[in-house]
Amino acid sequence: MYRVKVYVTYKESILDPQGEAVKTALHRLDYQTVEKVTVGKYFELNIADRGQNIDEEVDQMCDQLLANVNMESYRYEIESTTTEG
Amino acid sequence: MYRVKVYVTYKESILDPQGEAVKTALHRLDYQTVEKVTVGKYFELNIADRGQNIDEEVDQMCDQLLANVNMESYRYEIESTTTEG
Amino acid sequence: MKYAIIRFPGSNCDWDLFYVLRDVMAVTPEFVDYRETTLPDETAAVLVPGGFSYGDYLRSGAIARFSPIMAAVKAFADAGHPVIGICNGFQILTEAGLLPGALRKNSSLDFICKPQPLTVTNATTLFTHEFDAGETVMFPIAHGEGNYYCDDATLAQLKQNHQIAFTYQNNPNGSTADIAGVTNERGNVLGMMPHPERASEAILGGDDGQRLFASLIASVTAAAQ
Amino acid sequence: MMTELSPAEIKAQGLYLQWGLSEDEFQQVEKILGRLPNFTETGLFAAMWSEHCAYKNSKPLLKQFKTTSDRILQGPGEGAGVLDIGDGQAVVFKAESHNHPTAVEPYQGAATGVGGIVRDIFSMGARPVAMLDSLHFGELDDAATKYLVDQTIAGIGDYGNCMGIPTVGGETTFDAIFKNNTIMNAMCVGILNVDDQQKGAAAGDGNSIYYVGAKTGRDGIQGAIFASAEFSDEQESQRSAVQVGDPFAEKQLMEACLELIHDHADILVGIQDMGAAGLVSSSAEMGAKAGYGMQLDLDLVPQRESGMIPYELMLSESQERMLLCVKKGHEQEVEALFAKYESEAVKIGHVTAETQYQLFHKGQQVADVPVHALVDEAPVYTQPSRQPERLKQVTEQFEPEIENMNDTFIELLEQPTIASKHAIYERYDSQVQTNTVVAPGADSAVIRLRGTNKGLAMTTDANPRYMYLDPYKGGQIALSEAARNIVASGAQPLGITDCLNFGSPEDPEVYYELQQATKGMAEACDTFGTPVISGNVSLYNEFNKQPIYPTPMVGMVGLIESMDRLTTIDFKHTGDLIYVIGTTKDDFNGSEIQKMQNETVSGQLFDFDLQVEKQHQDLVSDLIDQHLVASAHDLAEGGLAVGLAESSFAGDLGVAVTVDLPQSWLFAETQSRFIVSVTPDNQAAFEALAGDQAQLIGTVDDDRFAIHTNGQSIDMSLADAKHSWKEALAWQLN
Ligand SMILES: Nc1ncnc2c1ncn2[C@@H]1O[C@H](COP(=O)(O)OP(=O)(O)O)[C@@H](O)[C@H]1O
Ligand SMILES: [Mg+2]
Repeated sequence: MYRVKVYVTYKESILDPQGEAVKTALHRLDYQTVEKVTVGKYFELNIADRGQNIDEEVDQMCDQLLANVNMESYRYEIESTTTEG
Repeated sequence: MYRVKVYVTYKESILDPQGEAVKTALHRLDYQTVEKVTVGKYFELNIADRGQNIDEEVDQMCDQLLANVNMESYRYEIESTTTEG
Repeated sequence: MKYAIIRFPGSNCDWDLFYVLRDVMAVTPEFVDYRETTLPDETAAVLVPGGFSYGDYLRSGAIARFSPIMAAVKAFADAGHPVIGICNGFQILTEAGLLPGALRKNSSLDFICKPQPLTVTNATTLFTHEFDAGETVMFPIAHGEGNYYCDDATLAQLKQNHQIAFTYQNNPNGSTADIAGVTNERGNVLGMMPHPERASEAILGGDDGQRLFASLIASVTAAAQ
Repeated sequence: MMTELSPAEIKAQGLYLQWGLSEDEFQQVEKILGRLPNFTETGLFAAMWSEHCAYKNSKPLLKQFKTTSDRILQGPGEGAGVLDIGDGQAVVFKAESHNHPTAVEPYQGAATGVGGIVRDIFSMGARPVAMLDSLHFGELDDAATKYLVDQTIAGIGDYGNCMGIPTVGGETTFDAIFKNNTIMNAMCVGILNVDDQQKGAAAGDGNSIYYVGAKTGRDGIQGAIFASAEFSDEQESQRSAVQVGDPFAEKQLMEACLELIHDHADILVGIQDMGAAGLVSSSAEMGAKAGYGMQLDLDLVPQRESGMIPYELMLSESQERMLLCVKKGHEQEVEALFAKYESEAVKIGHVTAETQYQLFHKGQQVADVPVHALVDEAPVYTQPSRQPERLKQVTEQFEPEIENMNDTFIELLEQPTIASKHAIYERYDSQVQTNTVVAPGADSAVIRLRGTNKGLAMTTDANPRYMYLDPYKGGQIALSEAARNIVASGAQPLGITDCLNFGSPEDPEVYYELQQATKGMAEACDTFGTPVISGNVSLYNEFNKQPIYPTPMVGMVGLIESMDRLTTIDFKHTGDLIYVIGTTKDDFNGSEIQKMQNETVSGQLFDFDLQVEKQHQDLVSDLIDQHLVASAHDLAEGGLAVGLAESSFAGDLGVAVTVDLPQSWLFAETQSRFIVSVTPDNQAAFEALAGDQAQLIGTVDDDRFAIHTNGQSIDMSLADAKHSWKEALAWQLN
């Protein structure tokens, strides 16, 4: 089995209103050291190992569904576990 | 400066409607290998190094704001960069 | 001639559109289930209603766009027939690539429901020719993710091709260039966040929306002749 | 994971006490069964006999309420009450509290509160057409309260918006007393074709029991018990798992249930939602109501988590679930229908002729109790009652201190309880379904009844401050204010639902408040001819033994027989005459201005006369019948000055008013008053009908807002006043 972690965030150039809001809230709580906050989505997937090309498969899932590539970028980490899928 | 990554997900027993929806959608797109999906939040923070106890600081931020400890759990990674904050 | 209203799981402005078309505009609407693979015979226009398809749980419109019916909608649009997406419908059409850009969370991060003054930026489209260019119309908005985004190059194109149909006068959600509604390059697909179907009867506070439907009906009637 | 104690251990260790069953109650269970209850059975009784399910402390009080009218199709006792509105249609409504969950986890607590009340409505066969919410928060002076407010609003909005049910009204007040005890009440209104009306009953030996909707998890276990206990600092941590709402699943479930009810009425015997105390309360109630027993196989219950024990399965309050009783032999029809909506339908048991309630798990019988014992035999208590000291003291009327009328007026307009609530209601979709004729921001919301020339007006009202000073008169006033709002919009009151939000009934002073409030409400119901068709009781709203102000919420619905009666609060044209109906006195105790200047309310509440109230409402109704008023608005918090301002702001027109009153009286909250505007053409006819019940006080103006008194005047630009009122709350929420 694979354990896959996917991170989706807005592209650099896009204003992230959620990140701004979190930053302001942290400042209000007196965490003045916080200089920048980005908020994104985080997916954990358990994927059965069926001999597929797992990199390609995850890449496609991200492209098609998990991220909107017009405005978001993604990255992922794949970890193969011993348990058979 | 520190670069901090925070991952927030629902606790085990809490219903995750988003995760269910994404799993169903992936199945419909014929990714039958996907067995489980959890959807969480992902934060990237830049925090200035002011000699504070960074672990404690991040922990508190998570407790107070970034996660809702009634139903979410969190973990984080702290990376110290050379650039001065 | 039929006006096909596509229903996804979670659509909730489907009946609102139906009633306006049937009771106010006196044309024939027909619901089309998302699992269908073809549009009804004699479909003259496709309308994608508002709501929360699949709960909008990933991104609004992201899951709905893979529904079986979407291939037929795309083919219909590619053939030059009119397709309009309102609110969640707009989100679905952008996710499906039928319209440029994408919709983000409102800049306030809150859902906003209130009437909005809009400027009719292009009064020559299939959907807007009953308006006057530059005219102010009042349509309500009701969305949490209506903050239109496109990159600079796309924006330049939108402007050059007159694809911006409506703009907000008091940008409520942070949309790029105040965009409230855009068409595709060919002009036969319109997406807009504001709800014309909620502004089509005086008793509900205004009837500017009627002219959008009247434009559409006149366009398809003319095309049929 | 929970370990199941043996019957003897339960008794020895007193486990039932932790679950809220008293010593006496446990003995009663033992007597009913003729043996010691096992672990599961103890849990079933603890839940079913909790205040939340059994109303054991409030039943005697609720008996005072009028529950008859010639329109009633269903009174209290089902998911929601039903009133005939003609043309083969009925209106269905109910309100529910979700105070404790909202205090713990505001977003999900509020969201699931909405989800729960919506299920009550569609379980009757009705399509939900409107939501209202009544919210009472602490003062907006700390970040925690602001966050709580923000998340509560977000939760209500996200759930209702996604369901496609417009949230058309409600109320929001702020007072320190609610700091650790938020009040979140949600009301849902539905429309029913009379032929589709359902009951939550499981009858007919061998008929199938169906579980439909979301899977069961460990969420909200002991929710009903938890709602029947007080909060304190020490308890902060021991809270059962939060329930997460899934409005999309509920929307699918609703559509499936409505299709079943509408198109398959012949096979559906009964339907009920799984609310408080989840599976046990829905199934036991359905059996008991019909006079049947049932057998359920818990292994068949769809489960989200592994290793759940019967106790957990029966008491879980996972959301978005319903229970159906379906005629034997029609299983496939039901399963196919739910599959169409991608919603699960699983047969988990069947109805039995003997009235035993029997549960099986992993091949073992885990409960065998008489169904009526669970549902109908909970003890009923009349608690000792004692008049609180504060109500005995004779005090003087509060007299506001006013240096500058303009400043005081602006300060009042900026009080969060008075300021515009647009920052709240704009986060709700108030227009989906395209029937909203009067959106939030007026006295009552109004929706049209499509296909007819009729409309429904609806409002929620509670005034905790009046209640605190005098629960009896306060109860009368809460109802009167609701009726006043309904009448001002051109409707006739049809009936009410209520949520009784109080402290612990075991505190004699709180019990006294409950008695007095319900007595006042009951009398007012008689006066207005409005039966109580449904409601909810939320007790134990206390923090560290400090109860909230008594807060009975009244949700009232009225019928507009013909839409040409529709009347709105906004001034229509410059030069129209402004009249005030009713007299104004120096009534300041419990008022907004007392609260503003003293930070709290005190003293004896002012006089109130139900008969005068009724007379004035009847007059307004007659004036509307004769089409003699251009606008009508009731006077409530903030008095005449604020009432005039609200009609001004709504119409964007000013006033030029002169009253022969002391300056401070502009802020007095004397009840039973309205302001109406009248076009000059109608002056003679209006005055002939109104006689001396109405006084001409001025005219509608353009852009000045001026009220002259015996002392100083309020005199300012309309725009300045409106700006203060409109932006104050948004600003304080930030
Ligand atoms: N929580 C809320 N949700 C929806 N609408 C609200 C809420 N709070 C207040 N409103 C709306 O704001 C307006 C003013 O409320 P309120 O001052 O309580 O009115 P009134 O005193 O006439 O009963 C009403 O239209 C009411 O429906
Ligand atoms: Mg009012």
